[in-house]
Amino acid sequence: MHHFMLANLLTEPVGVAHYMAVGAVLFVCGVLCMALKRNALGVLMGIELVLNGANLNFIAFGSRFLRGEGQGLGLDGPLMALFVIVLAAAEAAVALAIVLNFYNNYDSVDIDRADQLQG
Amino acid sequence: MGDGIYWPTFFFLLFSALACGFALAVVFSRNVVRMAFYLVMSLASTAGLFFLAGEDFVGAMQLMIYVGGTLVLLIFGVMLTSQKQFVEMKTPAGQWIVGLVTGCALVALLWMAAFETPQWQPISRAEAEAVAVQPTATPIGVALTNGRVDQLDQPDETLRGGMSSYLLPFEIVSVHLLVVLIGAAYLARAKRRSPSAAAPG
Amino acid sequence: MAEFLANYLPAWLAYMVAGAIHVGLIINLVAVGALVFIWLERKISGRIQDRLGPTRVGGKFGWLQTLADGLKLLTKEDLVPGGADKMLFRIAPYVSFCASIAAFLAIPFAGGDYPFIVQHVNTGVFFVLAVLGLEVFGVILAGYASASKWSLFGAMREAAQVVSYEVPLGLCAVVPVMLAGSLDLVVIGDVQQGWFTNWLIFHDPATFLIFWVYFTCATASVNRAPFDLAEAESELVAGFHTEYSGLRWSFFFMAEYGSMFSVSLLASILFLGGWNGPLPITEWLGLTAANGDIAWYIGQVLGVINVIGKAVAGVCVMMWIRWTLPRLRIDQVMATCLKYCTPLAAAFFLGAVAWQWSLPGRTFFGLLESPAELQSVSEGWSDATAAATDEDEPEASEDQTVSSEPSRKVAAAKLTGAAALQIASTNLQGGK
Amino acid sequence: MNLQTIVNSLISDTVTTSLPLFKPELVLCVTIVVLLVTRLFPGLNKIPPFAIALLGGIVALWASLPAGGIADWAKIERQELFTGMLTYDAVTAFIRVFLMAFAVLFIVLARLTGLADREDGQDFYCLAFGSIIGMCIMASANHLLTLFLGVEMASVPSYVLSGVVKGRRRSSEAALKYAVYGAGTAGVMLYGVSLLAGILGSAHLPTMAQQLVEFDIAGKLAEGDQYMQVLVLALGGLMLGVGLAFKLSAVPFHFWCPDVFEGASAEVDGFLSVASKAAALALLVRVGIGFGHVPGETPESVAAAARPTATVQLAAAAADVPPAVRLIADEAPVTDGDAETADAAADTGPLSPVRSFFVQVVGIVSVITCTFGNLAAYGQKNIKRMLAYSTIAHAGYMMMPVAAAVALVGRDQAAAGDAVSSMLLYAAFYLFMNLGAFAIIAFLRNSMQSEQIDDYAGLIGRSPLVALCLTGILVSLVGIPPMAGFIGKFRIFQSLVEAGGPLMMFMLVAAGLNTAISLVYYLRVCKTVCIDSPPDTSRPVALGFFASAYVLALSLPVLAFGILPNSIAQWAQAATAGLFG
Repeated sequence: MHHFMLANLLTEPVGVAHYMAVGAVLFVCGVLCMALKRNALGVLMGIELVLNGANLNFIAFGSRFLRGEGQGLGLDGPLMALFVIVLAAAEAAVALAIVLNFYNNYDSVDIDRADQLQG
Repeated sequence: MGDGIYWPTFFFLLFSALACGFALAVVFSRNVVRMAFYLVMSLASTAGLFFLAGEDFVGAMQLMIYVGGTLVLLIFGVMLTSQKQFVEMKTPAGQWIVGLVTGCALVALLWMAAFETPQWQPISRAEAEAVAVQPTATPIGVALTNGRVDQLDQPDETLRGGMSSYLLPFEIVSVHLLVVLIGAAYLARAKRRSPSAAAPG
Repeated sequence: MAEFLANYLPAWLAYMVAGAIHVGLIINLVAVGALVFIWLERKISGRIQDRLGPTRVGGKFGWLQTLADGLKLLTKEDLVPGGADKMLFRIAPYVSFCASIAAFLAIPFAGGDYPFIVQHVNTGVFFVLAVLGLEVFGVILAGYASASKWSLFGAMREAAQVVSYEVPLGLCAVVPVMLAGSLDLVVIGDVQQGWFTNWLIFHDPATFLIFWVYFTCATASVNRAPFDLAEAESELVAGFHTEYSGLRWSFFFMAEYGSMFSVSLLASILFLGGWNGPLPITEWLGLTAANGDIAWYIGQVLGVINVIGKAVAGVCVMMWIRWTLPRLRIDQVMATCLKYCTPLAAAFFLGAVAWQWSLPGRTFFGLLESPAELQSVSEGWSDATAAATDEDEPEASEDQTVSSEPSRKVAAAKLTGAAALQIASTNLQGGK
Repeated sequence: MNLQTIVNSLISDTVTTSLPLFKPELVLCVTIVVLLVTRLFPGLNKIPPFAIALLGGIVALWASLPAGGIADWAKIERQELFTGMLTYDAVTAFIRVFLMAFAVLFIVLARLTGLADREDGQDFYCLAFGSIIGMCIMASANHLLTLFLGVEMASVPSYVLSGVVKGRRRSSEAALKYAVYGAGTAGVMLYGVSLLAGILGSAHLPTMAQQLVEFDIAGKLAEGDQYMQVLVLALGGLMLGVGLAFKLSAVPFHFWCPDVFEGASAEVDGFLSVASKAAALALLVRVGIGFGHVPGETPESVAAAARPTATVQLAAAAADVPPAVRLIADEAPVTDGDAETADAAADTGPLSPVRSFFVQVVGIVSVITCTFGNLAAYGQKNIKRMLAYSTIAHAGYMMMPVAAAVALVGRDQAAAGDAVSSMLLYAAFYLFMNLGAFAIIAFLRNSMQSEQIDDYAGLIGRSPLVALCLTGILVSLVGIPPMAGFIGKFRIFQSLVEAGGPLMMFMLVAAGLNTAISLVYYLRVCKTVCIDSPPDTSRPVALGFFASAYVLALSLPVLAFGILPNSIAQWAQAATAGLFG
């Protein structure tokens, strides 16, 4: 068992686990946003948080400062993070266009108003 | 440098507190504009964490594309739709409780998993200080154009074979961006014809 | 600096003191810069309009006028509109100001082995461009939080404009990066040593032309006339800062002048030789590290004067433009970006590549030999293209490839966003 | 070996090996660019976009055919393209031919129904092609990045496609739901991907499988205090599964499907239900093989190596030292005589825990998906909504052989290949059945402005051809002989029997019961179409010549393959023969 000691909180380096802990918070916050927000744009913001939680993981797994040389994902980490950033931009552009289209048709961005399709 | 404060850890704590704090603020804020602002702060702090992990290039990209591009886009969307009744929307309390309980459980699980996996634990301070600072853009650029500089210093031979170059994703993503651009433009622009003529379906 | 201080102080205190000094210097630079620039702007505008400009406060040239204005602003009441989102309204100026200042963190003022720079970032160009792009958030938040339609319109225009103009701006910045083979601003500055013929603006016809594209885009991205649609006082009262007064209002102004200064600094480092004067005077006078610390220090200070002088000249040109050209319409602004600047930047980028490919090691002026630093890069370039299996020099070719590729993607990603924004904004114009 | 040589070898590898095998995708990319460029220039914009798109699609289809002709699947060897980003084998090639053929049929359909009108035709074709490129990448993904990239590239344009009729409220609602749920599940999937990459230290699927062997799940579980690492692995796998389940519209991530299908236009429904699903199934196969099978591993070698390695593993685990790299194939030479003992020994390979996890999750999800889809299809009044639930049910059917294949990998690789081939075969039939059904719905919508099942009453009197074709397709969807659907289902059941075991038997029973359940609602539509009397307000249904030809061209194969399935079944079998090796 490896415990995070409060005693050496400031004098020792952090590890991948600490980054993952932050990533987990971002991820869960994002999931909660997706689940709880009624505003479509709020949901999109949740998605951005989720993607960033994953990105933080990728960066942590790839970083030489956190795991030492030659360990972990290596360059794959930052490269995947880079691609995720670009793909997220693309996704956000389309999602936003769709939300605006919805807004034009419904005069609302309330996800719960999207209820014409039920059966 | 002695045994004093290890500054990267100090800044890690600072940035992670900011990132997590603002992420929570996004969840708990009801005003969508403030949510957007908190999100900006959270993602900018994440970029700070990237810098701390030694990934300057990705950090700068995060600031440039994500914070400077994607989120401006989102905020733009917020403003286009910011009528009074949508700025603040309430979620029923029952959903909140269920969501929070599940969320806390998931965080606890992920934290336990992170802190109990041996290979994810911190290296010692001496080791961390011995890690050489290298340019970050060069290896990434080479990997995007078909080569891996880290292939040579990977001690584990089984892992060496799996070090792919990222030429294909890099090129194909440009096609993707083009297609997505067409799609977004198609949806966002005004209709070209009268509505009566079209509308099959 | 921290290492130097650590001889006299405990390590942690040394870091803090060094940090404080750096930050203090930068804030000073921005604040004093703003002070000077506002005075300069009044003088320049006055002269352009055949007036004298301020003459009273502080002697013949009225050089204390800004200080007097600043004191007046300090005493003004800090108003917050009734319907405003108070928290965002209060925070917005600081967001703008912080982003504007943060860009200076990675801008070197003198190069060499011990550059004058707050934090040596090896992806400096991207860092500066990225941080400059964050200033827009302050404006957007201000525009929304003011609860005023003028402010909101100003903010929306700013959002569309700034995000769009970052695309050509990034494309232009890539050219010096490609020629120098590094994203590091210190390296880019240092390769331009020697005569002014070594400046990257004079490297080849394409770089000469792309400098002007850069300057246009920089003017637009810091929201200056003729692209100052966000404040457009003839139509939007004062745009995004309509509702601001007093100190908060002055923060916006400091941010604006700070950004003008930083894009001009960037222009001078990327294209105009940075801290290297037109003639290699420091070398003639022997002000180099080889002749001792003091000589080196004087040389560096000369470099600082050089780079700041060029940047101030850039700012003056922006002012000159402001008082000369009429303001564009929003659709003209967007068309300038997407229809002209972006394709031109891409074409000149290809032009620079072609030059480097066909005439490696040559510069524009009478096809001189380019400086040694640039030559090594161009040799690496031809290595990579010929796919030669030369064992000695893998480094240079790597650097070469680095520079252009990732930024191309950035440009593409930004373009996606920008175009969507533009479409959305045109929709808005139609809808209103 | 220095860096320069590495770079040079990689470049030559890309140009000589990878790009020629990537031709169909390249053709589509070029078509997209050509479509955009012709719009820009005054002279060129007279060329109808449909012609360019059709030409591009046909060239891509031609380029995707195997070198030695359509029947020449067995000669294709497994290869890694682009230094491990993609894998190219006969299954990839088969799915790619499938997708390209679908692309051609789809753009023809969109043209015939008028969905891709003249002004915005370029946009529509570009989106469809962009999505198809993403699906090709999904089908050949060999790396976690290409996996995610493929899913994104396939999904994002299809969000727009589902909202392609801009002014309609339902259409925009469908697009919104699809985009929000799709982006959300993609995010969760990415997080799972990051966990998997982090714990296994690689993002390249075959390398990850090797790392999994080293990871020694059984040993870690036995050890007790290391279960957290296994938990991370399982969590990552499940989150990856969320994204896959969304693309497959498997329960519990199916909720978008009926709404999106009802809101989007019928042509796009065909796109989502056929192409998108086939790509997702191919990706499921890739993931199943990627994590459940080390290249070069055979049951015989595992059985031979089982005893020594087990002790090594235990010793290593006890000493808390990562076990040395073991290339199993090198340790034990393959001998034919061992085959029977390997069969008897069941699945003992080091990856068997991964396989059983995969099989159980996929198996149970497939049963639930199938049952849910069929039960919910009852009582639907809108034909698109009913077919949406039918699509969910069929996703369940088609997931079953994938589970069976992974269950068989450790015992009998030829049978595992056969199981995958039954999935491919069903997917091929499904193309004709579902695209045909949605094409008919689209044509009927154009002529009678309705998609309600009740309005189809007495269709036989108004348009006998369409009614007969629709009936044939529905009968085939149930899986009644002599239609193609029967052959497909039969082969799937066969692979389940082959795999054996209680779970497979349970799946078999569930699938059988489901077929019986589905009979009722499909035949109810057939009855409405053929027997019920038409309502008084009925208008004549007139399909043009091309539309009728198109419907016939899709319906006839459903019957033809039902009677003579041999050629296509042989292709599928040949394509999967070398899948595991």
